[in-house]
Amino acid sequence: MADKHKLLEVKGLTMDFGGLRAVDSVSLEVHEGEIAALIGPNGAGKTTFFNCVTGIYTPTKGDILLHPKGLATRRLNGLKPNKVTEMGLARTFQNIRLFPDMTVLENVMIGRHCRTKSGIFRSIIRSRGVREEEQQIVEDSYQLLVKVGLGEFANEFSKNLPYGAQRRLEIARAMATDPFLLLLDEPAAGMNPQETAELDQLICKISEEDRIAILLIEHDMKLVMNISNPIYVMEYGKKIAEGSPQEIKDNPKVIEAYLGEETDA
Amino acid sequence: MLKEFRQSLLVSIWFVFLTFPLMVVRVNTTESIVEWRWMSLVWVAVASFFLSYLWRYMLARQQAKKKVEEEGVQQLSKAQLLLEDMTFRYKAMGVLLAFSLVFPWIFDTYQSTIMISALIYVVLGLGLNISVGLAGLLDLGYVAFFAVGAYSYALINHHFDFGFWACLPVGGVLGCLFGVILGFPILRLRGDYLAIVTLGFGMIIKVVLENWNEFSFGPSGIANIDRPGLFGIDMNIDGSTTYIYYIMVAMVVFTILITMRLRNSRIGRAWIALREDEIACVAMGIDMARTKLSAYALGAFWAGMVGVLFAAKTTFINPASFTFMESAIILSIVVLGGMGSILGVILGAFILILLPEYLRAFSEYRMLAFGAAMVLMMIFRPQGIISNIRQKYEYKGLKEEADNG
Amino acid sequence: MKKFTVLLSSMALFLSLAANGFAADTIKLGVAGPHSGDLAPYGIPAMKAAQLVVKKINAAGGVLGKQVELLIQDDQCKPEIATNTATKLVTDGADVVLGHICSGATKAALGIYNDARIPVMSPSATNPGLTQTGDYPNFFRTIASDDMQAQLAVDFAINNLKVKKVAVLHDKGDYGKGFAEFAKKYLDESGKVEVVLFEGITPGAMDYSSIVQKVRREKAEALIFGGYHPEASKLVSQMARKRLKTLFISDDGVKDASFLKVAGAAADGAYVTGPLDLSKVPLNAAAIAEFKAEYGADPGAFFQEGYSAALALLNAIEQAGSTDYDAVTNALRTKYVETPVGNVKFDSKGDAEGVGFAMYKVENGAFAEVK
Amino acid sequence: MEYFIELFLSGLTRGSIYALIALGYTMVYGIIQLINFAHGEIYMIGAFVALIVAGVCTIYGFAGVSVLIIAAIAAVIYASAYGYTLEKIAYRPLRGAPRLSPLISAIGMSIFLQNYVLLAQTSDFLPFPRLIPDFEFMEPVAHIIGSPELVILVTTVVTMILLTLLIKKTKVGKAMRATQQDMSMARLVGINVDRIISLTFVIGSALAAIGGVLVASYIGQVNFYIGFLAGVKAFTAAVLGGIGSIPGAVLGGLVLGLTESFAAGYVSSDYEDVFAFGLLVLILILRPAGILGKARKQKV
Repeated sequence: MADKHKLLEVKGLTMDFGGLRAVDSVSLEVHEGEIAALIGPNGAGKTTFFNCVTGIYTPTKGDILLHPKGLATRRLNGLKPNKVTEMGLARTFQNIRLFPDMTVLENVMIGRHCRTKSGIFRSIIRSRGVREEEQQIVEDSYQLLVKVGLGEFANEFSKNLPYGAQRRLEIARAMATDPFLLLLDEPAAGMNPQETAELDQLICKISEEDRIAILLIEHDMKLVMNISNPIYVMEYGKKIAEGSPQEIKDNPKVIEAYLGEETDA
Repeated sequence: MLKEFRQSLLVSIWFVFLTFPLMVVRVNTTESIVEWRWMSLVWVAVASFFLSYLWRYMLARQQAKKKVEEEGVQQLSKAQLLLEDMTFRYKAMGVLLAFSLVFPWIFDTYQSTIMISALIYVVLGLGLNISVGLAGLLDLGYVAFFAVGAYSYALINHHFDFGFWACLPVGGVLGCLFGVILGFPILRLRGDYLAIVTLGFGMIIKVVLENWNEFSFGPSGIANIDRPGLFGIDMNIDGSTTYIYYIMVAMVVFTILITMRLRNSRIGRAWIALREDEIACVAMGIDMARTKLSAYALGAFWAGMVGVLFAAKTTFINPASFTFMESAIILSIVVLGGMGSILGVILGAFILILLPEYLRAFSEYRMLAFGAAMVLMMIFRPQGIISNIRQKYEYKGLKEEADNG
Repeated sequence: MKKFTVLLSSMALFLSLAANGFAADTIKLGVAGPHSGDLAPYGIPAMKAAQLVVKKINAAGGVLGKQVELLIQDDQCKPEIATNTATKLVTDGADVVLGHICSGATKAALGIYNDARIPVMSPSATNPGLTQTGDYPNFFRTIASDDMQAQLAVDFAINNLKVKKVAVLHDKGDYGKGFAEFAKKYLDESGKVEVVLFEGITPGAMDYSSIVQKVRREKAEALIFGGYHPEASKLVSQMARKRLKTLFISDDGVKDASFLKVAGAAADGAYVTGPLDLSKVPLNAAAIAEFKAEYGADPGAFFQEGYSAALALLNAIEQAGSTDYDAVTNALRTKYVETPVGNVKFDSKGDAEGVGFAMYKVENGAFAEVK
Repeated sequence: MEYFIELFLSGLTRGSIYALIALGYTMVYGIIQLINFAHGEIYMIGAFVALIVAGVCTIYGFAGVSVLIIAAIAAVIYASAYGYTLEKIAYRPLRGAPRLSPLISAIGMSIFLQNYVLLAQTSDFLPFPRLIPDFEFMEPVAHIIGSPELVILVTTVVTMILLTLLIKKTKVGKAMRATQQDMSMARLVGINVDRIISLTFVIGSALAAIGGVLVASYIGQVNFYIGFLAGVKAFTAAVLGGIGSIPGAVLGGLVLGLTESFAAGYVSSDYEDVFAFGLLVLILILRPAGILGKARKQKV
């Protein structure tokens, strides 16, 4: 594992909201080809961690370093979300954030925005180059839809999709930005076991076929244990454990954290 | 049945109470006369009684419709299906264009002037539609850019004697430039803050025009602005009106063409995505500041350009023409027509500008009706008269699907 | 392209011919002004005056043996609408036009009438530029221009009130600021008076106490205000509240019953300019009586001026013997006509000779002419 | 120095009226994140109702302070009723709609109410009876601060204390604060959220009506359009202070009033509105959440 290229390196990330420390010096690494997972009880600070990495929040302390293959290292702290995405880091949202009044296909086409370049004037003139680019966007987006199994819904409004399909659409939209690292925030939330199983396959397929590394937040332990390695565990803003699925399963701290939660639920 | 009746009765009593002092009593303190207008009370009682039935029925219908939509069934009305039909669309467009071309020959000059006003509002509506309808940036000071265009022509014409055609692009570019300058600091603001700041800008521009005599000639305005020229031909008022009419038709066609292309382009999609969800939009790699600025400035461009024509048409402008009410009228055109929908905005402009022109007797009730229509539209038909139809795309898979199925 | 212009001009020719053709049976008097909206009170009295005059003249056999027909158009005092109404009147074949009411709307519309060679007479547009620039040879008016009011106000302040320091305020509007600027100009030119303050106030602002304090600080002995009565009543009320004894001088826009009503006791002692007292003119009393008989109320603003304008226009057609533009304008400039604003004819610029302003003082809740 | 004090006091007077109206904006915004654009019209309706009631009372022989009290009570009742109805008709059916919808509905309502009053009454300015008497003891300083100003300042302070007590100490106030924090949570713990929202509108409208009556009897005139500018200014004040924050609205109102007063006094009243909006833009750029507002992190 050590010889794999390190893509994302987070060192001592801390995020304060007023007096509240939501994330407390968490460090984490994602390597090429990995499906890493970040788990933990509700309110552990996982989503805040994502938001810091993707530029929605500016972290209070710590470093977020991105090492794209063949390019210089970039520090992501304080960069705008769209810059982060341009660098090859895409995400989905825990509470689905699609563009409801756009069609399914258009949702994915938005993802292509930062990889294409027709400006206002060229769009008005609509030259051959622009038309070709436009058609290319459509084709690429459609291919992505087919990949996540939504090809037939291309011209539906995204708000009319069933829940599980909306989650998959979010993944397709994120993929459209050509990332090398995909951050999935609870992709299986609200899915039934069959949908979860399909998602399981989809994530593996993305990892293998597209050579995209994945970092996911998840509650569904079965899914996490099946596909991810390594796993990081957070509780109350702190990282309490990391390691292979087996190591995590046997970690007393993790058991305690989860048992505590399960009694609540 | 009885419950409904009781509810309506309560509403009726409530409105009688509510409107009593304002509708019934009119008091003249200097002559110590109180005028009691009891008849209006009866009207209020009867009207609110029946309207409350209608209100409840419409609300229930709205709820039912929402439910159907939530179940994922997409409903397209017959009119929409008709509009989707391309051959019908082309035919309709052809007929409309032909009609608009012969219009000044069928009707008199007065009708043409009215039509010019309506067309000016069409362009304004389409321009505002870019920022409000597509990008979701509520601009309550849109008329400021209209003023920029009108004054840029009036002043350039006055000082340097440049003609209409030279100033037309200048007005547009200046409008656009103002959009960028004003937009730059304020576009980071959240939606509702943006509304109040743009409202403030609208007022500031008017105040500046009123006060800065050396620059704008103050409230007395600028008179004797040249009408558009045509190779130096001397035209009388009829000829000139017809000429302006054709310029305006061309401008509307031009605006439609360009907004249509923009809407269905990479930029247009980014605007719509921004309106739908800002956070998801930036997370997908779209530069929010630039996208907002481009929508705001492009909207301003149209206002500036049509402002030039406005000045050329009226030949006289003063700051009094650029009040908040104008912004509100343009906004209601966009809202009533259907935010984001080009056809809707055009229809909205015609209804809102032509209807009061022909129903002069009711002109006092014009603004009252505007206000009520804005509220009712938002509640019962938020998508406007004609809702926005998304473009369908052709892709390779489509053909395969058809072959297989 | 050439074909197009030929088509265009022939069409225009056809239209104008058609218009003239229709116009043959009656004399058409266009009336334009605000008849709806918040400025309607300024436009409706002139419209009613025209109706009364036409009714009377038609009953007496009309003009040149033809009946007079009224074409009434609402311009809401907005320049952009005024151009529409002007076009409408031209298209409908108006021979002469009574209007418009507001100076801005009048300026916007005049070009259209000028192109169509139609004489226009306003009962109320007081902007000096309308006559003094010479841009509008077809324009006449039965009211004196703003610079005359300003001149009167300034002369009065200097000669009668003998003040040395004057503050000039205005409402940033077309009318008010125009008046204030003339007042400032004449004050500066006189060399006897110092203008200590020249500023615009915001109509509709919550209060004017800051500006009132400023007037006090500048030790102004008199305040000349250009604008309308709502702001004026607010100003005098607040001056009274602040125990400020500065004299208040204002314009015709303030000489309105509403000023007395709204400002109440605070209005006492205020000076305002207004049209000359017409109670001695016989036709004036008759016109007012006519109005009262018809509508059972007092006529509003610009009724006399409107009545006079309608009379003057129709009389000029009668005198000219046709509706020909040159003949009618010539008649207006050469032939005296008896009207409620006096026996008038118009000078070469279009201003009525013998129409002017007087200074009034508010005493015991009424306007009294200062001799 | 005296001039400074004069300007300060007139700024304070104006500012406290702004504050009274701004409270309505800020309370409504705090709960349903809506700019109640028609709030200025509620203020105007309050003033108009007071004018009508006071006029009728005077004609039927009442006099003095009793008229003021009757008129003020009527104004408060009617403004509250209008505020309540406004929310029911124009905003409640739009709960959960995209954010732009209720805002446009509010603008529509504002235009509607203005024209309703214009048509039902008149477009003219109407004289408002001078209901606030001139106090003897104020005479020596009347040129600096008159009785109406004193009454305005005192009423505002009292109203604000009462409002603070209502919000901090009563059960209803606690429910309001809970709803402001988290509407769905408040609903879960058994708070009738709809009722709380209605109540917010009623309280906000009542405050606006008090402002309306005070201003009208201070400057002595009323027409259908006075609500527009007052509303815009008060909203500006609310944003300045940090919308959603009650002390912020008060502070914003005072800051705005003082700015306008000093700008008019020391610079020029030509550009009064430019100063007001300039200040707003400046504050929003430097501190987007307003002077006292807390930067609310958007939940993602």
